[in-house]
Amino acid sequence: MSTDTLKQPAAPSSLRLVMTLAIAGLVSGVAIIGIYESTLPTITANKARELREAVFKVLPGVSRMQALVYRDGRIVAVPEPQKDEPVVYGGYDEQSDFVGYAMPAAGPGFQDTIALLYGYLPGKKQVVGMEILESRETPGLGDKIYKDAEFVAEFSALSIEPEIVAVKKGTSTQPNHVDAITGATISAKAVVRIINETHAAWAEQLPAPGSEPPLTGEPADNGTGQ
Amino acid sequence: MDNLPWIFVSALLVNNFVLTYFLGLCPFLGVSNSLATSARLGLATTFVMLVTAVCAWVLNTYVLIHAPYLRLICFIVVIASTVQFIEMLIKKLSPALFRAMGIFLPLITTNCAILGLAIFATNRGYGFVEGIVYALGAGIGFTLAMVLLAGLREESELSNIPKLIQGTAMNLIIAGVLSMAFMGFAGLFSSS
Amino acid sequence: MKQKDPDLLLFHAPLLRQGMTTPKAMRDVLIALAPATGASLWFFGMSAVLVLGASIAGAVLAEWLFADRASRGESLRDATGVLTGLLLGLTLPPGLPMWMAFLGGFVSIALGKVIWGGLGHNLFNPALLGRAFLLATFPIAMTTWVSAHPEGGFFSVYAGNLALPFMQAPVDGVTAATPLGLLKFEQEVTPLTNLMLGKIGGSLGETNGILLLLGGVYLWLRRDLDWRIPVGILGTVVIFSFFLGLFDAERFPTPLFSVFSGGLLLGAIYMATDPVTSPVTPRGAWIFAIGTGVLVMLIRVFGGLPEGVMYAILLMNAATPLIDRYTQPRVFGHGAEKQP
Amino acid sequence: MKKNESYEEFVKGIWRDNPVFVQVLGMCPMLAVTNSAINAIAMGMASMFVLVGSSFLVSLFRHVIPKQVRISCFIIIIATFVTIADYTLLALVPAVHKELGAFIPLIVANCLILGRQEAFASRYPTRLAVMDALGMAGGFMLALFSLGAVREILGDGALFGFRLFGENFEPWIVMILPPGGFLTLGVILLFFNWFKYKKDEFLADVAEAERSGS
Amino acid sequence: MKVFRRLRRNFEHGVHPAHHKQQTENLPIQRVPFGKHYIMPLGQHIGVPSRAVVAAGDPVERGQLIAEPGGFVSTALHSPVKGTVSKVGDFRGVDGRFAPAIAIEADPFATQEVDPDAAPDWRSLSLEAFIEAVQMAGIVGMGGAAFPSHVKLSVPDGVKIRHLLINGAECEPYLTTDHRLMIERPEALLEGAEILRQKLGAEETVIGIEANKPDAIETISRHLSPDQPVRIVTLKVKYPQGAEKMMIKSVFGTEVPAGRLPRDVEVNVNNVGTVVAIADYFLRGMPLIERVVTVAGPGVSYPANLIVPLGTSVRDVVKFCGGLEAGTREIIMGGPMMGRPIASLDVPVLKGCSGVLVFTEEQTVRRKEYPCIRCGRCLEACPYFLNPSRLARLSKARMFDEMKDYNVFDCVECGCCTFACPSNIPIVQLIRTAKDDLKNRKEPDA
Repeated sequence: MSTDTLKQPAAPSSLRLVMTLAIAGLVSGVAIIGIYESTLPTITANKARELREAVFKVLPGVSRMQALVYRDGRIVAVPEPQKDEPVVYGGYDEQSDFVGYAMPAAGPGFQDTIALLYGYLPGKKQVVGMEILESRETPGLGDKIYKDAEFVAEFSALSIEPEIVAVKKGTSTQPNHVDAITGATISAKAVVRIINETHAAWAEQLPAPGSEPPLTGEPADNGTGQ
Repeated sequence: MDNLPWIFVSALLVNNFVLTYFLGLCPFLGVSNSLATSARLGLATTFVMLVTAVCAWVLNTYVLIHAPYLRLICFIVVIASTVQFIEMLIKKLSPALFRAMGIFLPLITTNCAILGLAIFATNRGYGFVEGIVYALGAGIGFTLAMVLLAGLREESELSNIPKLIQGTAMNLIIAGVLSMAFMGFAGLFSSS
Repeated sequence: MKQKDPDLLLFHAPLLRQGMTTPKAMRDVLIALAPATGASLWFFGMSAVLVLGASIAGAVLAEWLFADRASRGESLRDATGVLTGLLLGLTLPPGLPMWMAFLGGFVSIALGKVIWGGLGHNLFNPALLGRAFLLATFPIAMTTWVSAHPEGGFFSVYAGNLALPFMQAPVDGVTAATPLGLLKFEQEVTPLTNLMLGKIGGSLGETNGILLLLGGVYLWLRRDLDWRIPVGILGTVVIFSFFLGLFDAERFPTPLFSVFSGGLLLGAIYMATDPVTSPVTPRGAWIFAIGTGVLVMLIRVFGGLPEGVMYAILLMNAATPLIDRYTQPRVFGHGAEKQP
Repeated sequence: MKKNESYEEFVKGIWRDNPVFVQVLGMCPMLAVTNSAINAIAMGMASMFVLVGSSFLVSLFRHVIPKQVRISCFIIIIATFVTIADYTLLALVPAVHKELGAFIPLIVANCLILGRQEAFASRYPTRLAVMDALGMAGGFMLALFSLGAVREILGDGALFGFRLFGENFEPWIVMILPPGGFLTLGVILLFFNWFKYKKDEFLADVAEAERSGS
Repeated sequence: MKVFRRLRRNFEHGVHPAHHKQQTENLPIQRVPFGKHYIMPLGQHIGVPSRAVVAAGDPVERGQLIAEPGGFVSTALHSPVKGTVSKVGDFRGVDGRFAPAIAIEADPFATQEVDPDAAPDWRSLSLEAFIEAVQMAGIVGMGGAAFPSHVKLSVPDGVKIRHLLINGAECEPYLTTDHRLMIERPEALLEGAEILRQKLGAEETVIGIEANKPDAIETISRHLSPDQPVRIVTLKVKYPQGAEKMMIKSVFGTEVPAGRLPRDVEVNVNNVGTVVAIADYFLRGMPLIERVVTVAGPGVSYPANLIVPLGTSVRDVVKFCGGLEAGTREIIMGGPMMGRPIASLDVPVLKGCSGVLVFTEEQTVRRKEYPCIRCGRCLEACPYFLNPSRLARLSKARMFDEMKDYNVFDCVECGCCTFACPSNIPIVQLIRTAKDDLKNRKEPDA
């Protein structure tokens, strides 16, 4: 008798439990895939547009771009770089002539990782533009690395060989000197260091000036955006 | 590109999960009134974080690369089942450890610090070793914050804190002050 | 003839006390700080008066505002509010807007003392808490240093001091970096004599190391401070710097530079020793001091900030309950079985 | 009567049982993203969407879902809604999504949402569950907004990006840093306590007056 | 080497209160004239109260047994005077509570001499009989604690006592009874010491005396005979040098483990007054019916060291010393550090009462209490290395159970912490409250 009463609040069969979960999972999966598929084009387009805008910003005079990766000992253009593969962007002008590289770079800053993009002209060995993509530097101080127009402008014609040096504000004398930001020296130096390191890392891999891969010319890359 | 010591120190001090990301606040507000409990919870969390980091890496590398949209659900399911599995494992292997740590394991399932770890590690694109170092830093940092806060809270019980501010309000302010003190670590090992 | 028995009190033994009282100890600290305060007036003139006055006023106002009606007078008389305000003021840059100094004083007491239940209950040093708040809140104003000896003598005032409440400080013409900032960001070493005498940029109270040491000796003679803490902190810093110097004498500060630069002396002698927020046990005091010293050097040398004394002390304040708990002295007769 | 009931459920979440100020739930996502009013509102909307949606579904299927697997089901439902919210935000307002970043997926771990499913939605009819969810989410949003507004006004001198005090205002940067989150919420809770205390005092006075009057 | 030994002659921590002994340290002991009324409380010692063996109306001789031990940790009482028992009942005691006592009306015409035949020959007694004799003589520790001496002497089998330590530290300020006894009755002291040493089988007798009593050290050294293994150890002037365990630490450098007794480190400690009482009983047949009391303090007109029959009221004692000065505020029985305040002048002098101190405004001014700023002075004062600051804070928060983790029961309430506290926090009282609460709570469970 006691066993009977114990069984009374009968647990639903495990089949039912599994079925419930399976159905829930299925429905949820369908819903998620649905939303993913329907938003994917917009999201991809957004990302591509952002990237293009950034590239064009750091490489003045550029209106087309393509992704370049280092494979089998040389730089090649790829339509779709693989995940985790280091990539740079080649910038080309209206005539599809090569102008320079837009180099993504990242490294530790004052607070957290700083991610940025800088434009590099291999012919002149010059940095011609810099755009911070991601940073959590202190508001009001460290964030001057992208809010302070003067500082950003320092990178518009900056010699990178020998490597860039951040100096105290107002004391820059050489073409490779950057005026640091008063009060945010660490963040400013971090930007300089990140660029230097990235430059050193790619220096060997980039082809000699003049032998850059030509624009493979896909119409989507013509830069004016959607 | 990131170096391992910096990843560790950053997760441990500069970007402490509790004090700058506000993750794992529920256990802080709920359990940290006793030092021993906090320390054990912290250690259990560190352990789960390590396991999670490994799982997240496996998932990211082999599964989610094909189906990124399943990321959240996968992480949740994996964390929940990992915790369950660890619970059973510990119960079987070391009943003493289970008694010390066991009751906290279910709590950890709903601890956003774990999920946060998996998501941050993914967003930062950490590899296997980086992920483990990151988890270690985050876990120890979580433990450190919990233990410091528990010590402060225990001590503040002897203070005659005005009635209006006792409880959560005071705990938050203590956390705020500690968070302010941790700002001193900003930039640690990132330069030079 | 029979004389009436006196009404006898029943106060419990012990009826004898030594002479020191808590308010006296607080007053001693004020006395010890007097020379350094005087030096700040000498170096920065009227601006020092304004900044110190504002921070003390803020502290005292908060103390008065939040005190019970009954203990209102008392809390003002025991001088702790003034002390907190003065200590905070000494850590501020001379050109800081007065309203910021006032706010700092107010926050020191409100957030650092009142909400914990008043004197003796706070777990963080109120003055440093106020400073940490100011530094996090107004990072630019708090790191804008002016050089000593303003052009116009004692009565000239830095333009920054007079900024309107809640408004930015006008940019001052003459700025000067602190020796630590110079070292960290420009690799410039300040001569040691300038450091010791205070001919440097820096906060109001940290410029003249010798006078700060003098006050510390006074406090030590009065038995008002736990000598272990300053000795431990300074010792750790010296040893740390010495070993760093072995690696790279060019890059790292010398021991004496470390000791006399920044707020180390002010912090080690007057802030870390705040009995309320430092461990009460002797072994705990050593751990606290060494921890503070290590953190100071860690932040100064490897961190992003030029100066870390304030953060180091606050962090060790946070660890104080734990330190205290695990360094209880061995009670007499416990664990003595090993003895023959 | 019926109408009152759902009204009741709606209102209680906003003030009397406010999830943040009174029940102290859902701290993790809220403190991190409330450094500006707009972020706070976005986070509040996302949470509201998730909470209302999952409450509706949970309440709808409350008789179907077996007790043993209910938590798992809740989590699956919530995670689905969170993923939907995540992708929608990313597609529609990428700028806001960038600010909120990793904290949108973390809505899953918000104890408020799972808590409401367990405590309310799985026991009450759909209409009440939705009203309750709306109320709770409204309260959550209110809390987020007040935090975000205070932090933005002091920390940036602006509200929704509009500068309030002119160009010379010195922002209180700590307010938009993590410590500011802790401190602001602490102070708001302090005011809440103070309000409650005053109210209790007032009610006690009234009761006293009535007793002495009669 | 010498320096090293000097260092060892000390316990750590403790405090240095002004000793205020100059008032009475040079005044010879005099005898208080007999009064009319005597009250002998049955619970004058630590332990079970004695059991009265007389009833109202019974005539008693001076030195006659009037109460027998109520148990093992209990002693006999003897009549301090010849007279008549007037009442056996409840009287107000030192602590203000009513407690059973025997009231005796003195015979105004008696000579009040003691019959010397009653003394047993200590040499012929077995150890058990000797211990029982001590118990029947009513001898207790006379330094203040009033712990029955025979219990201390009862050493379990297998425990060897090697050192007999005689406590002449008298570290409490104002008190000079032991000091005067050492100067005036060095023979009795050495006789009593020899009796105890032989009975205990100890190898040597050590007399510990604080350095501020050079005359006592000198006097005793003069009376030493070469065949007696006695050495005098000069101790640093420090409170609480006279606490048993502190003195053992000072003299032998050994710590008595917590919760254990001096015998566990092969030492037996007795107060100077107790040793003299032993000599008085076994050599002169006088049980413990009177003791030396220091009457001092700013509120007493003529401070003195007095032989006072037990049961004499404080009123009579004070009257003999010229009465109370106008500003009298408080009277302490015992020393100023550990003594107890009395509520009424009618309280009798007991076996454990080493002093009657009359204090005025200056000592009793209500000191404003400040919050604890954790300056750590109490930690540096506590001879037991406790953390009084924390104990007081815990006690204020009524977290008594947590106090056990901080060894609250090791506290001997010496008062060093309270003396040292710049914030005037009544630490000892707070600790005592907690101890009482914990003890009372335990009992119903057990």
